Amino acid sequence: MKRISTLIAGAAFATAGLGIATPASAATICFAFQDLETEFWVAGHTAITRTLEEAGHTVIERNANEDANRQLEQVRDCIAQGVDGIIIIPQDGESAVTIVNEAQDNDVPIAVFNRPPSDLSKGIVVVADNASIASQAVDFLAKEAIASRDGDGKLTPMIIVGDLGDPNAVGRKDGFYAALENYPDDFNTPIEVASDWDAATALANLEAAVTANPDIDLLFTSSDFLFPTIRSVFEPRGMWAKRGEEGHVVMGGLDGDATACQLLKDGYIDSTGVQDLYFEAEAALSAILAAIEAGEAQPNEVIEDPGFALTSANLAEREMDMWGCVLLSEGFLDQ
Amino acid sequence: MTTLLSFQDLRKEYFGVPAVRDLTLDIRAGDVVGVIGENGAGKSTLMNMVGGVVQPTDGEMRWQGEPYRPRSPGDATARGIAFIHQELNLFTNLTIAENIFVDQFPSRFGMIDRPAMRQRTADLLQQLALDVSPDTDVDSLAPGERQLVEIAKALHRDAELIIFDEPTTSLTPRETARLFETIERLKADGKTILYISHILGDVKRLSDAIVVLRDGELVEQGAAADFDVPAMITAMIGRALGGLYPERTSEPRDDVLFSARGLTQPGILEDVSFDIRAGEILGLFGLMGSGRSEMARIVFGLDPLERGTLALQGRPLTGGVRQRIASGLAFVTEDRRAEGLLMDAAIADNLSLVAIEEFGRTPLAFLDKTRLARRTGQMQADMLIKAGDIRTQPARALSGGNQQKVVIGKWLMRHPALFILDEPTRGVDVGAKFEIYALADRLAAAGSGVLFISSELEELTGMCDRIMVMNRGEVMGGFDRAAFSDRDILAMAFGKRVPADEVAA
Amino acid sequence: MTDSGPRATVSGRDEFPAAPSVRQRAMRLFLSDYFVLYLSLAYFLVLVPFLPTLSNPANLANILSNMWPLLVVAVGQTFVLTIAGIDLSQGSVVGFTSVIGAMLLATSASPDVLSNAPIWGLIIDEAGGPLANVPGGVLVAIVAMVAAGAMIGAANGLAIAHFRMPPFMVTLVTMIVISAFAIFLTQSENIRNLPESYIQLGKGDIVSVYFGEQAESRIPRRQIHSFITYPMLIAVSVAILAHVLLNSTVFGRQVFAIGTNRRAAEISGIPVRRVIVLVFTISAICATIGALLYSTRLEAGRPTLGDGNFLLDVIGATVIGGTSLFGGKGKIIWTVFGVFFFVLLSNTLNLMNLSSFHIDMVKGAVIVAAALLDVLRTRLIRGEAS
Amino acid sequence: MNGSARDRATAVLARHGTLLLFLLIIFVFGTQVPAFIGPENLGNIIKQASFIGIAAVGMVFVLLTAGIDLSVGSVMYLGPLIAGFAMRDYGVGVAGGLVVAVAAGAVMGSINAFLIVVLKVVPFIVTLSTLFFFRGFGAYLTSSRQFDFPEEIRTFGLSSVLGVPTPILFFAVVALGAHVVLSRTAFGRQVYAIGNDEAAAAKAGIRVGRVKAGVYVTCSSLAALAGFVLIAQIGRLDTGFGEGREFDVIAAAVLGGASLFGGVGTAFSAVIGATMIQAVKIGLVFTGINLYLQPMLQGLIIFAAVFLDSLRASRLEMLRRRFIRPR
Repeated sequence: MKRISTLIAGAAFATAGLGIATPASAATICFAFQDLETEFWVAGHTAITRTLEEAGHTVIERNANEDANRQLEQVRDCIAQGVDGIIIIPQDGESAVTIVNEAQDNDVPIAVFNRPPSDLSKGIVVVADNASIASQAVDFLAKEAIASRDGDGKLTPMIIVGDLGDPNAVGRKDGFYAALENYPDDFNTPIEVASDWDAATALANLEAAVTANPDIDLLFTSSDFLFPTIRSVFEPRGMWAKRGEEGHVVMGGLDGDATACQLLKDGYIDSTGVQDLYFEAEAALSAILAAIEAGEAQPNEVIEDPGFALTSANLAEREMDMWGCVLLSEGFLDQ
Repeated sequence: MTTLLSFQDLRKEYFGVPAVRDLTLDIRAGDVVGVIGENGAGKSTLMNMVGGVVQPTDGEMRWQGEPYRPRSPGDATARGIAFIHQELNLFTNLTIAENIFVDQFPSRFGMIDRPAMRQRTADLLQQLALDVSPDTDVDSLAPGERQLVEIAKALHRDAELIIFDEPTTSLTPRETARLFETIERLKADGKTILYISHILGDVKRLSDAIVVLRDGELVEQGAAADFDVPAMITAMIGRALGGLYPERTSEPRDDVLFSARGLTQPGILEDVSFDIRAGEILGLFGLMGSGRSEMARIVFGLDPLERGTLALQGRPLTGGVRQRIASGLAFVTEDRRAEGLLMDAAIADNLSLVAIEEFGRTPLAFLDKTRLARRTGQMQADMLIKAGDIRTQPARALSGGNQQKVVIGKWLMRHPALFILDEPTRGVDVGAKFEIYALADRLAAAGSGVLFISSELEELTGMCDRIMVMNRGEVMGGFDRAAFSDRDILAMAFGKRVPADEVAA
Repeated sequence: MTDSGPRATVSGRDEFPAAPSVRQRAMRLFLSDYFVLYLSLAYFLVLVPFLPTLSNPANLANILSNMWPLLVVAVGQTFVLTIAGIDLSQGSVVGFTSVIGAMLLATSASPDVLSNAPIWGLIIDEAGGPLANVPGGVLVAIVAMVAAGAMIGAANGLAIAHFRMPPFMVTLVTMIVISAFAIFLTQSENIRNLPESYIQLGKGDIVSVYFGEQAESRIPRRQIHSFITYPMLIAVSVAILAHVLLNSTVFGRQVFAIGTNRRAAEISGIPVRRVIVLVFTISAICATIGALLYSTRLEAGRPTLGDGNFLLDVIGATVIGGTSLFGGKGKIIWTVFGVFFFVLLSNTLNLMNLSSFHIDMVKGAVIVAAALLDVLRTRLIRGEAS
Repeated sequence: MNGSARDRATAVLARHGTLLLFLLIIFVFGTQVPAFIGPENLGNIIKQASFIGIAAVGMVFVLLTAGIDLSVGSVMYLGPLIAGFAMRDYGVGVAGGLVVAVAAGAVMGSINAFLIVVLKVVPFIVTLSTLFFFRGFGAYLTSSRQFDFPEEIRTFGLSSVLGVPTPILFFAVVALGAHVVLSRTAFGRQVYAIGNDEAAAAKAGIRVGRVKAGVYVTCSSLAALAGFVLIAQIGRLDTGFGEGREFDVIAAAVLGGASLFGGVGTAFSAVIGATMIQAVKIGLVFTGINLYLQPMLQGLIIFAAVFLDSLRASRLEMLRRRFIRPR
């Protein structure tokens, strides 16, 4: 069993090593992440740990299991252990601020990866804005849907919402609404479907929603991991079709995972919002290692990741910027 | 006749303390053997060894001449020994048929063969003259009927030896009579019976032979004809007891302490009226289902009352249980384990339960632990409760008699004016029974009223100043001490009416 | 129900008499009320050689500080379990009341984040909550939180006591409804910018210890270790109060009586319904105080505080301590040890640098091992008693 | 008495309260959105209820013995996962995968049973720790990544037999099978006996340990089956799959009438409970009520059902009371 897990990690990231300069001395880095339940976080987690280990640093991992309090406790444990630096993927922006303060009070440099703290002035912060990325992806979907409309009735959009307890889910939902607001005359009030970030719940609710509203024109899922679920509901109803084929529903998501990349290539979906995972990881690592090298205890820096939407239109040129496509090209879905 | 079961130097110790000491005894096939003794004399331990519930420390048992070493109740069952426990071993959520077959269902293709099971059960029930369907849930059976189901279970297993442990404690006189008929019939069929009971009259009547145990030893055995009740008691307690009942030490006073007028609850009570005077012990007799316990529960405020009034010491009695306790009521219920005691809590905690609020000191009702310890200790001494450290020993560890004394003691802590005692001597041995009777007398002498509910007519005639009889939720009449007659009282309990004025007066 | 255990063991530990053999003394240790504490200490001592950081002052301070909020909540659960109930709604009360406190106290709020929320404009706006910068506002907010928590607990208790609804289902429904309501109030967002005086309650030190060189002019923060903190003070007070309440008051006796035999307690005139309502109210108030500590250390009101496995931690710690799920058996001191054990367990699992994939497995195994020891112990106690 | 008609009406209401509430819910949603009571949607409700329902049938076995199983959510994850490895790495096919999933569930159930029956640790603690252990083991096997099943599993999951979707078929077979086992076999009746009085069951010669072990094995096997049947519809297993589902499963069983204190409940309790909860959830989706309000409404409806049930219980107690004279 051990063999299996190593193989997976090895295959996925053999070429994904990031070009990070090795500091003079090996450092101990605490890597505290909120969870590993989606491909994106697993990919990010592996990119960071492997890069650090290959560069000869010691990595201490902490998984908070989506519990902000536990993450705070874990970071404190790390500080007590005397680590040289901390990288966190926080549960949310608010707890991130508290944790950054905790680290800086104790003179340990800290970088926040991917999810922005509410207060950007402290710590090394790599920012990706869920709302703006979602809005980029949905904007493309809206244009596609309008372009392929027959007749002039309003279009019916549907969104699969994540766990309402997760601010990221709300950010993505806000981005969706923000994008549709630009086309007030073309869309009906969106139909919201709860998923609680759970495939079984999404399956039940989406099936019910589609039964209640058979004529939807646009679907946005707040996370790419739900595409297989969507397919299960759409396929029997003849709604799972490629672009240009009869029954195609304009569809997109957010995350940019390998499945989404494959579906985009095959033409089943039209866009996905992507955070530039490798850029973010590389930037965060370089910054924190530089700070450790320089003996800086409270490095503050904001690194912005604008993210982008990978769409059927820009697939060819930007494919390899999306982490999911990189995974896909390494045979991620073939095992 | 041949020996069915024999014990040779049988011994059982619990943590080094012997419960049965080197007992040697033969049980002849076809006999009804009465086993008597006080609680703790070793009856239960002996029977548990026979039934495979516990294993002997030393010595030997032989069954039909073969060495017999049951490791589990199943072993005993397999040999043809059936054990009918005092607390029936029935599953109330299953049917009669399922209860009888619960450890070995007849099966066909992996499914229970219901028709076969039903047929067999119907036959057994017919033998026992129990006229209910095999598919009846045990939940809806009366205690006497449940007992018959246990016996049906024994018959089904074709048991050679049937052990009855206190079988009549929850039976009505009629059900008891039916049980005795059944036992006679079993005997006629050649079954051997071990009959354990505190009701010595029954033991004498039923048995061919009687075995008396005391402190784990066999102290006497012989033909039943050679024993009379006083002799049995003497053998059991090792000394002669003055009598079964203490002398009453006081007369009822004239003032009415408690009065009930026109108590009516549809389906339960109809126009029940009676008085209890200060210092009086009023007996309440009735068959199971006559409404005696139901009335007690209504008086205590546990069950609703549609019409009628209650007054204690001239003040109307209303409200819930708490209010009635505050007014001076006390209720010793018939179900000591489920309703009377916190079995797993310490004796002291049980004793202080009713009066606990009196031990609170302001502001936050902090317990006055010193006073609490003193009062509970005092109560233990007053009530002659035989126990170790009452602050740690759980009520569960006490004998039935001592448990009942704890229940009465907890009420005494609040000095109630009227005691309702519902079957207070059920499952209590002879010595403790006497103490409970004496206690009732003491309460009366101190001016309290006592409503003494019992299905043992003998103890009512022995203790009460007056006996009131109920039938089907109505008061049928009453008798003054001078007019007590077993025959008349029983006749009334079966429904023969007597002018009501004799009671309410 | 009577406090009996400690006496024998404590004295037995200090003496070095010829009389009791090693085996007997080990046995006494094993059987004492303090068993879970000994177990935790043994676990600690065994691991120290392998995890040197475990005994660092900083780490010890962490273990303690992680203990306090969980302890407060578990104390409430102890009351409920003792009456043979269960309270699944504690986690949702933590989330909900943390929002209540934060929306009253926040000194400012961003419309970008909260303008969609139903409380926006009604209770909170750019200038913060109604109690922001009001003298004594923190106290008022805490009173409001406790009142809100108490109301939820009382509602649980009323449904359970008066309608005889099963506690499991009632509190499960409360959990669903209250946590949804909290999320609804802020529309999933967290409320930040809490006043410093409030945050002090969750983070503030009263006494700190410095282990470094004396001469240094600027003491690095990482060498100052919290020793006595506000959360400690709050949690210990709650625990002591609860201990007194359960052990030394009429109410405590009534709680045990109901847990042992509700029917008998009713017939003996114990105000059963009132006690049940009070017990669930206490449980919710403890959850509220837990909310105070959790939300101030995270410096935010969070509707999702207390989600997920939090509840399992609370009940698990209480039961490992020795309180029975079947009622009639519970002690605050047991819960203190149970919580200590759970927190120590998480801490050591963190320090072992296990891959996150292994942590859950080890955690499961250790819980079972502890429970096994307890089974063995109970069997021995029964054996000795009867 | 003139109140007897009213009495009878309240008796009917009390006795069938949960069912009536269920019908009322369907009616109310139906009037809001007629499509809700269309055959397609009613079928969907049962299909989607099958996931929690199958597991809840297993939970009924455990609850009947007055036990509890908190590990079902993790078993739902680990069972199908092991089946997935078997299918992908050893090519066992869908039917084989199904067998492996159930067998894996049985093994997990045996672990629970061993700890509960042999080592005598209370079920709550045992299953709490295996909840962590099983999920941790799954995360270890996958390095916390999602697991994609071979494509053929979806063909199976989305198939139907004679127009009946496979999940419904499994649900029906499991419920009927459990009903037969519980009501027609020695094992089933002994389960009830143990829940009624475990000590008496031991005295009566029932092999209590064996029956209890059977109960936990059944529960875990069905939980694994439930997971497999659901995953078969999606084709992908995420690491968080099944998390927190233990509460849904227990709630479904209890809502349908099973008691947490043992001895009461039937296989159909689980069916009714699970279907009712699912009907409410889907009804809320149909009416398009604000997502934030949905869980609150859901909770309130469940509360109403539990409330009615407690009324029913006290009413039944009144009816059970032996009347000793004509009313």
